[in-house]
Amino acid sequence: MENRLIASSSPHIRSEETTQKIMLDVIIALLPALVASIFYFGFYSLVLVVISVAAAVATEIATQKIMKKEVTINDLSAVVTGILVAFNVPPNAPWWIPILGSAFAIAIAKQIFGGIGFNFINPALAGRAFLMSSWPTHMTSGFIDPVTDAISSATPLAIMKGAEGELPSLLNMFLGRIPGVIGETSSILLIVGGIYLIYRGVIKWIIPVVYIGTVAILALFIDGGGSILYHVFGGGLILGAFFMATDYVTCPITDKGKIIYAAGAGIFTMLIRTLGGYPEGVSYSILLMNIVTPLIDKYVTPKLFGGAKNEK
Amino acid sequence: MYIVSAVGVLGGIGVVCGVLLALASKMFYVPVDQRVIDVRNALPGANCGGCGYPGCDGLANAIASGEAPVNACPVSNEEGYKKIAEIMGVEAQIGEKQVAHVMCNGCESLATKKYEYFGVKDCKAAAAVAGGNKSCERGCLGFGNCVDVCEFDAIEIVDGIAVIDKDKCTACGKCVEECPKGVISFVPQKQDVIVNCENRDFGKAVKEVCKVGCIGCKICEKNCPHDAIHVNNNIAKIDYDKCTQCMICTEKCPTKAISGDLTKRNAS
Amino acid sequence: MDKEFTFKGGIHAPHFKEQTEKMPIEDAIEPKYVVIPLSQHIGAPCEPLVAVGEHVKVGQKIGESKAFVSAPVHSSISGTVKRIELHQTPGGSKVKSIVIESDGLFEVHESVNPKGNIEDLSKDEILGIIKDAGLTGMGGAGFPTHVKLSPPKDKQIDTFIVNGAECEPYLTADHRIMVEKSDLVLLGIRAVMKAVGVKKCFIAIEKNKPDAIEEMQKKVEGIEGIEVAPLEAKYPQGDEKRIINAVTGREVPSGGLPMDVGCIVDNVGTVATIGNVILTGMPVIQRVTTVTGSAISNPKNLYIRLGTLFSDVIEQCGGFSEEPGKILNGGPMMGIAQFTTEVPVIKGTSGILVLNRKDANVPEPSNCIRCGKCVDACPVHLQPYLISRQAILKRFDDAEKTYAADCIECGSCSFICPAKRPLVETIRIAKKEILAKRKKAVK
Amino acid sequence: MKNNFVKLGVMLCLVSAIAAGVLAFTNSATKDRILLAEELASSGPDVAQAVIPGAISFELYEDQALIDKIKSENERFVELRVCKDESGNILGYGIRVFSSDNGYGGNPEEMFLGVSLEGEILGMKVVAHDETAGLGTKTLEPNFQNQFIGRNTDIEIKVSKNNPKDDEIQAVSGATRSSNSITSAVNNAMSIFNKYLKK
Amino acid sequence: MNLFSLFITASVVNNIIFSQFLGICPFLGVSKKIDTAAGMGLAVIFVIVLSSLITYLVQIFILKPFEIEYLQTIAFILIIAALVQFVEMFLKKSSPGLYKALGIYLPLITTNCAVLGVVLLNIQKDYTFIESMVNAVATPVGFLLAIVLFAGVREKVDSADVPESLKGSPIALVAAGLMSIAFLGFSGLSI
Amino acid sequence: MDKFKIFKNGLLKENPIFVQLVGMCSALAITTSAFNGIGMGVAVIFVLTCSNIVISAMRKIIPDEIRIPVFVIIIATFVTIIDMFMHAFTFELYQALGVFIPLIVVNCIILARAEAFAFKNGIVDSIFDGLGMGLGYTFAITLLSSIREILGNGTLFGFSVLPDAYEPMMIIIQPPGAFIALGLLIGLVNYLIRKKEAKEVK
Ligand SMILES: Cc1cc2nc3c(=O)[nH]c(=O)nc-3n(C[C@H](O)[C@H](O)[C@H](O)COP(=O)(O)O)c2cc1C
Ligand SMILES: Cc1cc2nc3c(=O)[nH]c(=O)nc-3n(C[C@H](O)[C@H](O)[C@H](O)COP(=O)(O)O)c2cc1C
Ligand SMILES: Cc1cc2nc3c(=O)[nH]c(=O)nc-3n(C[C@H](O)[C@H](O)[C@H](O)COP(=O)(O)O)c2cc1C
Ligand SMILES: Cc1cc2nc3c(=O)[nH]c(=O)nc-3n(C[C@H](O)[C@H](O)[C@H](O)CO)c2cc1C
Ligand code: SF4
Ligand code: SF4
Ligand code: SF4
Ligand code: SF4
Ligand code: FES
Repeated sequence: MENRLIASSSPHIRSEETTQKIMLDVIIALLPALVASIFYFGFYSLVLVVISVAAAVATEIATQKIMKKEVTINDLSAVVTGILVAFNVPPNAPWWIPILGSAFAIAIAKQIFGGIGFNFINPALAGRAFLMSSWPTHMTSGFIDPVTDAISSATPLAIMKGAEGELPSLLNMFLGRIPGVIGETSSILLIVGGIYLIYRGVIKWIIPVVYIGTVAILALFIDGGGSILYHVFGGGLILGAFFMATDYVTCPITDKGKIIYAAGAGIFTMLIRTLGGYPEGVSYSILLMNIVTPLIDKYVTPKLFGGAKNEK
Repeated sequence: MYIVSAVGVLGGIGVVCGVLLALASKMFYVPVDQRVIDVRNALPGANCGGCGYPGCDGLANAIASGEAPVNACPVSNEEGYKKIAEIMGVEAQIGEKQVAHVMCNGCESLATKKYEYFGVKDCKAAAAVAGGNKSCERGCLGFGNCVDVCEFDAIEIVDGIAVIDKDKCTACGKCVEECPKGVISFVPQKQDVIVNCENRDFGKAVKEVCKVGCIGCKICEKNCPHDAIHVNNNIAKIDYDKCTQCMICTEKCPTKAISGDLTKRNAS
Repeated sequence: MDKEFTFKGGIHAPHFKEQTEKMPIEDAIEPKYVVIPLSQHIGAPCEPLVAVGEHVKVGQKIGESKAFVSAPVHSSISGTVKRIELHQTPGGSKVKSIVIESDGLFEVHESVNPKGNIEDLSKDEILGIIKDAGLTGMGGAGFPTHVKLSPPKDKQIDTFIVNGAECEPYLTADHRIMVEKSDLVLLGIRAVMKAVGVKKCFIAIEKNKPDAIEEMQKKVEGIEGIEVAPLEAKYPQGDEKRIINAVTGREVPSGGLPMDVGCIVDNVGTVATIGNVILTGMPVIQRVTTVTGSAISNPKNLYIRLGTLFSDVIEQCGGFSEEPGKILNGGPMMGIAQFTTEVPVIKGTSGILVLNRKDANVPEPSNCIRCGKCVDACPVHLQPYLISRQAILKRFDDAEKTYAADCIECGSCSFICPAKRPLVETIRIAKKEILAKRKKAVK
Repeated sequence: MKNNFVKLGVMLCLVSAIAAGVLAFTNSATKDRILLAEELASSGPDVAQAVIPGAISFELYEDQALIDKIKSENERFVELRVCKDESGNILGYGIRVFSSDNGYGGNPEEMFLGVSLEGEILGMKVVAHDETAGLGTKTLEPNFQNQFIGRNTDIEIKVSKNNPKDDEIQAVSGATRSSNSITSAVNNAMSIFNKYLKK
Repeated sequence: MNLFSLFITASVVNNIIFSQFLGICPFLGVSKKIDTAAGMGLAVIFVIVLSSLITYLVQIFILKPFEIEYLQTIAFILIIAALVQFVEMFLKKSSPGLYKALGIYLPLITTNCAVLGVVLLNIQKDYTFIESMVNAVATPVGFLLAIVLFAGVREKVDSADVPESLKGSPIALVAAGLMSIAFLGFSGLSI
Repeated sequence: MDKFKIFKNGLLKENPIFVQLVGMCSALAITTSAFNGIGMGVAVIFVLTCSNIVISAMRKIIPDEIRIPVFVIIIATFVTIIDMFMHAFTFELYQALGVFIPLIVVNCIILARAEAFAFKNGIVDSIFDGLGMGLGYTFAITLLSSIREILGNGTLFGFSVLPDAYEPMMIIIQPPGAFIALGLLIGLVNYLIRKKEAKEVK
């Protein structure tokens, strides 16, 4: 027999779904929001996104080469990270900011832990937190107010926290004509992207709904509801809830775990926003819940079919 | 005055602590395994927790109960390890040093395969698919499970066959236990002449699957001057006590199934 | 038919059944010689009852064991015993087998007689007939049927479920049996109900076989206690614990058996064969097998004499249409890959699947992205990604704590994984180690 | 065994005593230097120079009654010093206060504000703070602090993030909290000056 | 400062591990498993509370009156060491269960800076008795929180494909670093 | 030669920070500037060497049962001495190092050396051991603090070393930076050691 038969253990067929297709869906879902940012903040936003992606991919190649591993940029996860890092910087940030953020995200938060799937913390958010602590001035100023086209440092949430400025109108909030980081501007388009992901089965509805719901309920308690819309649409909540808290790698596996995780993130978000040192708490609260995730995964497990065995 | 009060107070605290502890050690005395105490004393006592156990006592307990290896303490040194090993009696090795050896020579080019294996690169997983992809029933599959379990880095896969470094092997037996094909056996460390085959099929069947398998032709048996090699069940086995490593069998074997470095042969 | 039974978990795999689902069962050509393994079941292997050179007839018992958990084997042709030797079987190992050369006459053995009416047979007689006929489960593991039908006294059985799910992609043998041999199925059901003394029977069929549902419904119309239960078409709906759960809502406890919740499950093929044995007296010497796949020229549902070599069967189906990549005994989810076509059809061969090289390819795995799809898919509600990782790291104690031993090796997890992780493949290793360890502990 | 007790106790006592003795000796040798160092760090000439340029001496205010009065009425007040130049001329006061707004680290900052006898701010020196290095600490740099110099104690100072008005100073961007904290301390010191020291 | 706010500050905002760097050795050492980490955390709470109590009294009633505060370090460490050893022996005898759960960690705690650090800081920061007790509870609670979370993360990281050179402590340190980035979210929190 | 080996041991092969991973708190906490690193290092060398000497000298007369308390007292004495001297003469450094000076008492390196070395060896060897280990510690934390100071502040020992355009990466002198920088540094050291070993084998 010249050509031997192939043998392997079962199963012998696999689904069509691949990591690459999933990541591609995420990228597609992020595009509408990107278009909105370009529209509101100008072409430079696109430049930032592109160099951020380039930096993420380059870092992935470099680290994998150095560690003598197979290069896996084809799975597109680095592209997602790159986009999300850029989405987390102000539209007028210096060009090197997203580059360093992406490099940190990929090299330190992801690759040295073994690459995709092994990181315990959301790379893009780790990248943002890294930037935030390293160059806070660049990260807390350089916003653009799409209404006036002026550089400002007052996002709606910062204004609620006492910064000078006038809260944008609700219409503008919905349209996304508000100052903020690149990716968070258009809540509507982010939700459209999120629904696309849910429709495609990439993410489940649980995390976004519970997360946003928790924030809304807490906002209701805090001031009777006047600020709900600002809390929900005025910052990074929608971006975080649909695209960052849902990162498979760093959120709990089970549905029950996801509920705990999302509710926790909601509570931390409001804690930081109302009592903490930052006007915005989404990124830190997701990071905080990321580090709780291993515990959740360990203790919140699916109930075994047929119940647990009595172990002796 | 100044110095007096200092000396007094600290001395006082010292006395109180000393007496309290002495009393406590008597009142709350609990007998402990002598080995734990010995091991504890052989540890550096930094209580740094670097070993992952709760302090030196924790590690001493773990070592004494065999849970932790004797060299688990990152602060201690070779000398310390030896001492603990002595306490634990690990070194108790009698007789000639044995090492593990892979009884298979059927590397990529010499042994045939029955199918293309697509799947987990793991000997046990492969062996579960119709006994593995080697045509030979007893051949080394070369996915290196033994390499993974060897804590002493003694095994390497060379051209699809596991090869054990005699000098590094400590005869812990982990690989022997792991190998799903049962091709690893113990041989004396100094033994050079070994029949590297475990296939018990008839000669023709062996020839079909491997160029260097033992075909049970008995040529070695007939030529051995020391009555040290015998064919039973279609496979030649060497009696290592009788073998003088004259390597006549090595020379005579038609399929070169018997190893032996002729430059090191024992001419006598 | 609007009601739909189902369970939590599972996957919606493509069915691939179009090739054969409309093809009536055909008799296979008569083989020139057959290879009959002495162990085609779970339990003690048989001892040969015949010697080399002896002449045997169709239906003659040629191997038997004294053990209770065992099933005899019969000759499927008439002819001469040529050899008794180790022969490769579809199960993956070499098994002692009887090789018989056909004399082309197909003389039926004297012992083969119709067994009469069910009403006239006692419980024990029915069980005896089933045992003598060598019945073993034709849907899965090949467990001797008479053992299953004789539960210990303390287990009250109240429900009998006929497993017509046939959730494996590609396979249509059970489907065709239900459409074409519904009478035999009904006869078998009545025999089993009487033998076990149950009053309730469900014929559980996946909804992707509407004609089978219709046919069976027509047959049981008006018969008290027998009902058709349409199932959601989803894999592994046919697994007995899942089918019990879907139909009755009961959960077989972890490590338990169907009888622990008062159920017995039998494959339709098994049941139809029981019917056939009662009706004609012919023991298990033939079975319906689906021969299909991307590299088979003419896919068919064949009624094959046991012991016929795969190569003969494939030849009858027009041979390979292109270079074969993989040949499976069974379906693509649970089937066992063969490295040669020189293996016999046995009682458990529900399908012969020949995939071309493209379909046979196993994609390269990448890192688990923790998407959780395997957890959602696992019908046992395990966490395959975790157990697999523990298995790879050889942390078998941890794997035991995460219930690796409960895995039914259905393969849903590996199928669904977007990272193409070899999940069951590795979990299987852990399972083996754990079972070996438990065995050791018992000793 | 009993013997052992005594032996161990005595041994431990002895070692402790020796240690105590050694330390007592060292302490007596370094005590004064330590006090001096502390003094220099909190109110040495360097500090005086920073609080009011040109000052070289920095003495505690003599009127203990007034000090006690301020202390009892204002809990953020710490101490009051008089700054003199080489020739002994009084240049102004150094008022040491806590801030009323906490800094970024969650604690109040502590500082000297230098005010001339006429009520003009001459300088300042933060002596204790908890701010982030490189960010909050920018408020300790002249760039920020010079904004206060020359202002009069009459007008309370406010903080603005951009485009400060006359009564406002520009916050360090990204460190508004620290800026606020320092400003509140300055305001505290000014109010003390206005209330008790202004002629 | 109100006590609740002190508690939050001492436990999470100025977390003993992630921002004060005390007790890093046991944090790195005893965090391979969640259970052991929790045991260690509880033992640390116990020891710190007890030592804070005693050292506070010693400071107020002995060292201060005699004006020998410079003997603080040496006196405190002696007391802590003796106390821990005493408690260990006591537990071993009187409550083997508790000893198994907590006692085995005790010797490890003597030589870690968390205990001495907290008692010294209590004195240095001029806390009142109540404040120092709150601090003495809150700080090790922060330790417990940190070490248990860290153990969870480590169990995950331990099964990851980490490059050979980074395996073990290096990757644990980086992981701790990323966790402390997340904890920065609490900075500036004022309740 | 032998003495030199003992000395060298602490510098590299058994470096307390890189290899033994003891005394991590100070290594993380005070390494925000190179100057702190050196200062802390000197303090540790002093304590380590002195306590090694005394313990080694007294090893014959210290009863086994109370050796730990005695070690602790001896160590604490030297720590308090250096504490007082630093307080008196290097006030700024004293403030920067803060509570970590008294905490040298509980730095595992010192007790570990007392137990593992000084209690079992002669005075001269103990001196070398103390110096070696102390220098190893100093080397490690100075390296770490230099890296942190350069990246996080753009300076080294207070002197500007990077161009003005460089905007300091402040996280590196904050707590996360300490963990990450030390982790990567140890990883690098591991890598170099492994590479060297691999070479030696060949
Ligand atoms: C994953 C899985 C899928 C199965 N699918 C089927 C099936 O589709 N049809 C079937 O009859 N048996 C199926 N079985 C086997 C059944 O669990 C059970 O063994 C069988 O129905 C019992 O009948 P038997 O003893 O007559 O074979 C499956 C088993 C497993 C583990
Ligand atoms: C070791 C073993 C023992 C079994 N014992 C019984 C039994 O006592 N009673 C019974 O009804 N079925 C018994 N079974 C049959 C199982 O219930 C089941 O039908 C069989 O394993 C085939 O299931 P599958 O095809 O789903 O894998 C046993 C099976 C095995 C493997
Ligand atoms: C790591 C870090 C440290 C910070 N340190 C300080 C600080 O010391 N002082 C301060 O006022 N703000 C500090 N901030 C900034 C505030 O949290 C926040 O950005 C500020 O209150 C709002 O920005 P603004 O100053 O432009 O209004 C810090 C931020 C980060 C990320
Ligand atoms: C639904 C979804 C959300 C994702 N969110 C993130 C994210 O927030 N940050 C990120 O770095 N990568 C994200 N990724 C990409 C990828 O999963 C991530 O880089 C992994 O953490 C790398 O191991 C996301 C991927 C998916 C499928
Ligand atoms: S010797 Fe055994 S375990 Fe090792 S590679 Fe060969 S088959 Fe695998
Ligand atoms: S596993 Fe043990 S017996 Fe096998 S080669 Fe390694 S050291 Fe030798
Ligand atoms: S389906 Fe695959 S990628 Fe998803 S969690 Fe399971 S193993 Fe991981
Ligand atoms: S193979 Fe096992 S683990 Fe995977 S889905 Fe099936 S039962 Fe679950
Ligand atoms: S140095 Fe702090 S615990 Fe070891």
